[in-house]
Amino acid sequence: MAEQAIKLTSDDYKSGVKPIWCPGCGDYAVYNAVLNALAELKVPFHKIAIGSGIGCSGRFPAFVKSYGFHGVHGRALPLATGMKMANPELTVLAIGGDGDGFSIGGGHLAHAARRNVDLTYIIMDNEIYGLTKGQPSPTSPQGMVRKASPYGTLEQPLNPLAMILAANASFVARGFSGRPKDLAVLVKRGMEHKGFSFIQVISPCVSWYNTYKKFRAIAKMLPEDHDTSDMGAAMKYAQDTETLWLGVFFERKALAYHELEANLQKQVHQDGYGVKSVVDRFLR
Amino acid sequence: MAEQAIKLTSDDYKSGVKPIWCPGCGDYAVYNAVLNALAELKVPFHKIAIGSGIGCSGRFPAFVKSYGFHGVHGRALPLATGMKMANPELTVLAIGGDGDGFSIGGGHLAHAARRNVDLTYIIMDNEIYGLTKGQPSPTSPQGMVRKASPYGTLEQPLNPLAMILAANASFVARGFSGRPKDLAVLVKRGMEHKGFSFIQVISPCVSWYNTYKKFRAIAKMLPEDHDTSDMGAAMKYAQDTETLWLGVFFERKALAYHELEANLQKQVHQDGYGVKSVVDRFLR
Amino acid sequence: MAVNDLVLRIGGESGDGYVSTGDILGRISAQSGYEVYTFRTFPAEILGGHVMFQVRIGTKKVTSRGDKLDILVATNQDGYEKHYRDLREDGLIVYDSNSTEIPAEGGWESLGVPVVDIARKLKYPRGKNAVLLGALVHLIGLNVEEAEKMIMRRWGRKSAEIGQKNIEVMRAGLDYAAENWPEVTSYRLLAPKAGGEERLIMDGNQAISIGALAGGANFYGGYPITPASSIMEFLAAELPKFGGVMIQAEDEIAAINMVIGASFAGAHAMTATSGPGVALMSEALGLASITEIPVVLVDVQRVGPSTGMPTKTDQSDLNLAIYGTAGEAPKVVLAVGNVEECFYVMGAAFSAAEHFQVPVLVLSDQDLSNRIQTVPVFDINRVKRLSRVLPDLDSGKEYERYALTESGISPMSIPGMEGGYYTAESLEHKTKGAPSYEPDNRNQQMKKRCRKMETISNEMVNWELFKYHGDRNPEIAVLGWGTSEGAVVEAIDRCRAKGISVGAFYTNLLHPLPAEKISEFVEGAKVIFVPELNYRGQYANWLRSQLGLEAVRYNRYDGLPFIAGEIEAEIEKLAAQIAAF
Amino acid sequence: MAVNDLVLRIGGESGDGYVSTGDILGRISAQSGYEVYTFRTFPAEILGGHVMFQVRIGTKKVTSRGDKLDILVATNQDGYEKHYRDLREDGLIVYDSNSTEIPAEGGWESLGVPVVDIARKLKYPRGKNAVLLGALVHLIGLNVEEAEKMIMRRWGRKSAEIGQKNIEVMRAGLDYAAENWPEVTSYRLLAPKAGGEERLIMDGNQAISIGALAGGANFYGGYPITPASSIMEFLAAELPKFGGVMIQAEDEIAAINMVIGASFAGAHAMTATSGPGVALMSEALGLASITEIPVVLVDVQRVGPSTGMPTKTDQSDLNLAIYGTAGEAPKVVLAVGNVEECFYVMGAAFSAAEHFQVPVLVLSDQDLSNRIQTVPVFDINRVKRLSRVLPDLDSGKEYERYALTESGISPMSIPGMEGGYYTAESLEHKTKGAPSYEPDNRNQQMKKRCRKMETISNEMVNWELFKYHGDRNPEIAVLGWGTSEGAVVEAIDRCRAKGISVGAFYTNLLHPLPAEKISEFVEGAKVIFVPELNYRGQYANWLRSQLGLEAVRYNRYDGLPFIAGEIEAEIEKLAAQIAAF
Ligand SMILES: Cc1ncc(C[n+]2csc(CCOP(=O)(O)OP(=O)(O)O)c2C)c(N)n1
Ligand SMILES: Cc1ncc(C[n+]2csc(CCOP(=O)(O)OP(=O)(O)O)c2C)c(N)n1
Ligand code: SF4
Ligand code: SF4
Ligand SMILES: [Mg+2]
Ligand SMILES: [Mg+2]
Repeated sequence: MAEQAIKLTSDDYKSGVKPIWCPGCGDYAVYNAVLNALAELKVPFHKIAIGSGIGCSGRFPAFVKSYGFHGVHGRALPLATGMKMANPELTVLAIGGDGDGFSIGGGHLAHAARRNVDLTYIIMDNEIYGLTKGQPSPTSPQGMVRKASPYGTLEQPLNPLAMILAANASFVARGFSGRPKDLAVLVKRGMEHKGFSFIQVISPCVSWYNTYKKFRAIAKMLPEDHDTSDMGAAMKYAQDTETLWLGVFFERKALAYHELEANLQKQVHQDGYGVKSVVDRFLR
Repeated sequence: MAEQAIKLTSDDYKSGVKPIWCPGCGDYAVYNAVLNALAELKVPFHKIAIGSGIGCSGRFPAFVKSYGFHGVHGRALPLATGMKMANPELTVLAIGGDGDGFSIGGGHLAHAARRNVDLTYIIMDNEIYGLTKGQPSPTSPQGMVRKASPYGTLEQPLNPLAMILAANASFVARGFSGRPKDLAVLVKRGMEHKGFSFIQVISPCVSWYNTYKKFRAIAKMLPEDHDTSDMGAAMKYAQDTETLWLGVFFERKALAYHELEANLQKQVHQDGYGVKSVVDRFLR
Repeated sequence: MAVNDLVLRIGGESGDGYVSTGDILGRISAQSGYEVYTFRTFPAEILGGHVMFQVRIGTKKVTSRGDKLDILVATNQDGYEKHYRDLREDGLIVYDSNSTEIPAEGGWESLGVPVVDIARKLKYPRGKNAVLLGALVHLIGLNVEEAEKMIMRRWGRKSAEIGQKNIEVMRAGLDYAAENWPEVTSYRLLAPKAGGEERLIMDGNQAISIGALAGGANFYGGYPITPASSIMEFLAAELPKFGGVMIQAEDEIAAINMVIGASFAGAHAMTATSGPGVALMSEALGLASITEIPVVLVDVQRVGPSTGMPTKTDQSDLNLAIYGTAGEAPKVVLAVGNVEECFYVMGAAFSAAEHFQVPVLVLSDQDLSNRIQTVPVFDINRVKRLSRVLPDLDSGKEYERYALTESGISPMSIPGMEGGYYTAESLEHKTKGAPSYEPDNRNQQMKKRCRKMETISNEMVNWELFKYHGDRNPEIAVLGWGTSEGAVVEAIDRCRAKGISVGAFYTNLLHPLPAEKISEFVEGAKVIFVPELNYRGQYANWLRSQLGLEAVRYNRYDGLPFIAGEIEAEIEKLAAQIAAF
Repeated sequence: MAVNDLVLRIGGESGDGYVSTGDILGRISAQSGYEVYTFRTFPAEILGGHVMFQVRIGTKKVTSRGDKLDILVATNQDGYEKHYRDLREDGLIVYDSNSTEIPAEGGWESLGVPVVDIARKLKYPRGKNAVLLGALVHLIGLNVEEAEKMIMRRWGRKSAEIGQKNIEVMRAGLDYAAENWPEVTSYRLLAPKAGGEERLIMDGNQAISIGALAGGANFYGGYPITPASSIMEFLAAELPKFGGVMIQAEDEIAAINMVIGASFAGAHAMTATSGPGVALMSEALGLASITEIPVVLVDVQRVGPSTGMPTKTDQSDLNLAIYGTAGEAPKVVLAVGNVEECFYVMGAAFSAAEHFQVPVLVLSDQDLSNRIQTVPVFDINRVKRLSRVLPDLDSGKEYERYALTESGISPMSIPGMEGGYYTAESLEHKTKGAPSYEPDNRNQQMKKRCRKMETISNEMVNWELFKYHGDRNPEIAVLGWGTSEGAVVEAIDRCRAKGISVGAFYTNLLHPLPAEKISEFVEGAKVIFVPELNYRGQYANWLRSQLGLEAVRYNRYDGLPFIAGEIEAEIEKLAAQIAAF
């Protein structure tokens, strides 16, 4: 089928299912950024596939006019990996929260990165478990008091950007729902990147942990002259706890998983090969 | 009971169950290093608890005169965390392979680090799945040809040290079974460290991926003047792919999880508090 | 004539706080000496959305949410539209006349309260809930002082001023109702028994948590999940006071493995989760079973499969609990059906886990988890507390962790005990713990582990885990488990009043099944009836597979708990069939 | 008199390569026109340790490992000690006389071959295996040219010189045997049928892999685990040639979620694992069920619970397969019992998954996974290949992914299809995929999904997934599944030869159970007999729970497959009881 000929606006990418997020939730900004990127990149509706886990953020796919999959908690990445590898023509997004992606799903992150699966993984990091009503998450600050941590958490928070950099992901960026325009640019860049792109979005939860103020005070775009091929510099910015640096931290070119796979398939291709060829090898 | 009064040698820490590893397997060196450390630190047998996952390396606990737990694949860390937190008097080790620890169990690593659980986690990294007969592991070099990857693996290997550094573990070291004496020193230092200590041991699998030669050629102790409090330097050495740096990469002081928990318990302690106190709160 | 049992429902927008009005109403009633039982739904939205809160108030014990509503409180138009069908024919609608219109047609009575106007007049527009509360206090005839005390406790905690303001507004609501609704006794509660027994007022998850503490719990590893999270949260606050530890793990797999590690190291260790979490814990449950490590796992069931309907109730994890491990892994499955037994059954759960060295699953459910009930004060001394059988390590013999005992229970050492070291081995193992692939050894160890199930059966049959309701030798024998109990008990009472011979046997012990007790009970029955909140009839199948029993099934799987009326209707049908036969 | 059925076992040290001697012997036999069936054990050690390799060779079809040994080949002392009890009373021991001593007492005959000496004399000390092979080729009377060809194929692949050397050494072994063991016909095989049918020689995992390809598999996501890994390894080599993809995932949870994602995107997707992996996949199976995504999962069963005995065989995951999800999740469970049907059943598995949009579990087992059998050449055209029901997206109506159809099968769009977008929703959902907590909607969707089970039942009953052995209206009705079939078939033959009325019904379709077929078969039987490799009698329980059938059970759970003789003995006991009755 032909691509859509008419020009589409980001509104056209709304599915008609109304987002159920609380008014003011940071996730709306991410939603708009994604709609915007899809419109600007003119991705046909039927070629978008979005996989997500469970959480407020995980409800995302249903709100976009696209093929979507609201899976189980923590498995957005393997789900999306399967989609992309089964049909490389799809534009694939994986979506989740900080609990979904860094806690229960934390084991998948480095593996998606080392495979360099061509998809964009957006984590809406609100430093809290939103959907289950406010338990601390792996990115919650030490000492956070909630019902599940009435005396304050004892654990240090994780630094997701540092970890994904250490996993040598081919595109690493951070955005902030408090800066929706910059965020929209980032999401588009992530989707344009061929290979695994990781975008951490600081997306405050107004109901359980409103961090707009805290982060507005320290958010800053990475310096114009930041060299996105410099892993050392990227790591330093990621580990800086005084400033919340925003933008593309790191980017490198590398063949994506499906490209490597396609090469392999070409390499082993044999004309006329079929099940019978395999069976015949076992004739006694 | 009193600590053992008589001096023990590392042989005394052998359980009597003979290791089932192939002759020449790197895991023997780790075994000896652990026996040695236990003897030097004079840990009483009954105060040692070792948790492991599944793999050749995972068979470890049964060979040591100690309380051991050969659990399921990938869960050595949560298992050992439970042990330490239930009884902080125990000297706790967690043991596993690269598949166990970086693949199926990869999600637990950063969390043990951020909790700073006081245990020593030794991963015998042979860059292969030994027990299941030679499938590539997350640390196998790209292009590795095995039955499960007849055309060579497409994935980049993970860099475990970089990742655990990014998780800000409080003790990070690397040893090599080809250098058993240095290894013994490292293991002892790891066990002396209060908090989470991570030791990656390059422990070649002579049956499926013999890397003694490859790594002997590039193994080097970290420079004497390496500052183990310098995260940036540690990260650089970890990311160096030309040289296999050995030694303690990074160390920092921080209260261990059980110490924080003990403080908390002290803080909330109330004399005479019991189940009745709780029940009474619900009297109508 | 005043009544001794009243079902009242408030329906409205979740953000408006009417749920807490219902909650307070329930607590005032409890405080005044009534028996209380609540029921609620949750909105699909994360914030806002429609909710309802139902409270049943009685002068005697109430065990279910009630059938039809006596009073519907509609705080907005939806509150009317969504619920009027549940109102009894001559019921009463109380509504916010500033926002809601009640069509004239209905047969019911109605009382409009200009909630917004009243609150505004008193310059406290946030006081809408209190206005309504006041009106209801008058309508059903609750004690006003108790209402004031409760308001101070709830709204006056942070600022006495706000508390006072709410009292004032509540009084205005009360006055308005008193003027417009002179004492209509059919919605008014009879006075509670004077000097009634002491009662606790709490929900299922609270009772489970306290039961765990009474059972000796000192380690909890968990991961948040609706509707189990509040157990974790409760224990997060309490365990440290008992010198215990609560860890919020990175996922359910980590949680259960921490629990196993902690138990190995000597702790009374537990976790709580719901279906998706139990599925993830399945592998480790097999580990606990073969290594014979005590573990308690509470499954607060919600509607599945998969994410399903997390805030709705169900009884569909029974199969998973009994069968859901690879290979054959001895374990115990218990169920709870009301707030009171949540407490005692947790004691039994820890005793079984510790004493028999098995994983114990306790099935609760969403409805029970947050249902508030008035219950008799717990008798802490009645809680079972069996402990691990420890080895005699001074006997001179080398310690055998997995010794082939007759009962199947092999004395278990604990790290820190000199001379007791062994390896807890996930591979098949010999008596001392070393791995073994020998067929004979395998047979011995497998038999030993499975022998425990007989031992358990024989011992637990004496643990007061069974209840009889109604006739002891009924024509219609109801076999049930868990959350259906309350509705069944009421249905049985009503049916017996009509002369039907019906009785029920409820067991907290589902696996191993108390075969003899059940067989004895159904002997002579003309029909066996098994109501369950699931599609397949899992308990009915379990009974058939274990005892060869055939039952008439009644299944509901829409996420709502049973009401007594539907069970009553089914029993009556059966009675008619028997009579016609 | 020469024989037409011979059971030969080689026992020795694993590192010594005697397993491959056995394997080659089997292949020479197959090549020569015999039917072959192998059986082996694995050492507990990672390298070295004791192993045995058994090969049964027949002129007619052989379906089990055989009862007693006709020939025991002891390559070291252990090889004698560990196995002589399994030798038939007048059997033959062939042994390495350089390393092994055979006590005089035994009733059996023996032939010592100085294996080491012979190999050394020919200056090829590594040729011990070939010496032994030569001796055996003579003893049982195999074709020497075929032996030479096979040696070249196996040992001569890398260097023709080594191949030649091995042939030379083999001939020396043969000559030695010929000198010391002139033709003793009782260990010699009759000539195979001349011009016998074409045969494949392969193991269960290979047949499963090829069956998957024939069924259209083009995506595999997996994680290594004994004894399933070789499926992944086979498909790693083959799938790319078919334009397909194999991903070794980071764990089983990732694997199954990749499979689900791939299937959603249009692939014929599968995974294979064993018990511990199935347990980990349980949550995602529920996801596939509620989102109605086709998935094929092969469970190569091994001994549990937990890590258990990974290299031993078992049938104890049936419960897990049927019941092991949270909530109630429609799915199909199939089983395979021999190498041939591994191929065809995989076609059925993909057809069922794709056509009914359900997860399909296929139960195989460790014994079958690496057992080499000669089987008739696969008829690729016989493989079932039903596809997904696609929606008509040009109908003008808005597409409803979860439409409430009568069959329960709702047409399913695939990403890339214009106008077909929807969200596969793990929450309960409405027909278009939007989440819903409405009781009525829940009832409809739940019924729709469960209706598929009836549709499946009705359709799959015609899929040739059932087999009858022996009498069609037997007094003793054997009901079995999976790996027990071969031994049962032989036992039935023997018992019928003794005049016992016995027959067996085997089904590949375990869930939904083919109720009518089974009821029909057992009607008139005096006793139902269910042999299983597990402790609980899981199939017997399943039959009881589904059909109310009572069966005599026979269970083995030591990790070894059945032998025909033990089944025969049980059937004879039953026959005697019937006669005495
Ligand atoms: C296996 C499993 N465990 C737990 C849950 C309960 N659960 C749902 S969402 C969630 C965490 C939500 O936090 P996050 O991922 O940060 O998303 P957010 O709601 O903050 O966007 C949890 C624990 C679940 N659905 N499944
Ligand atoms: C849940 C589960 N999946 C898979 C396996 C099979 N398995 C056993 S060990 C192993 C990997 C071994 O590799 P590694 O952890 O590197 O240990 P090594 O043997 O190399 O020391 C696997 C996949 C298992 N036992 N359990
Ligand atoms: S609870 Fe928090 S994360 Fe969830 S929708 Fe509301 S504001 Fe957003
Ligand atoms: S297979 Fe490899 S890792 Fe395992 S014991 Fe042998 S040499 Fe060591
Ligand atoms: Mg979050
Ligand atoms: Mg390894």
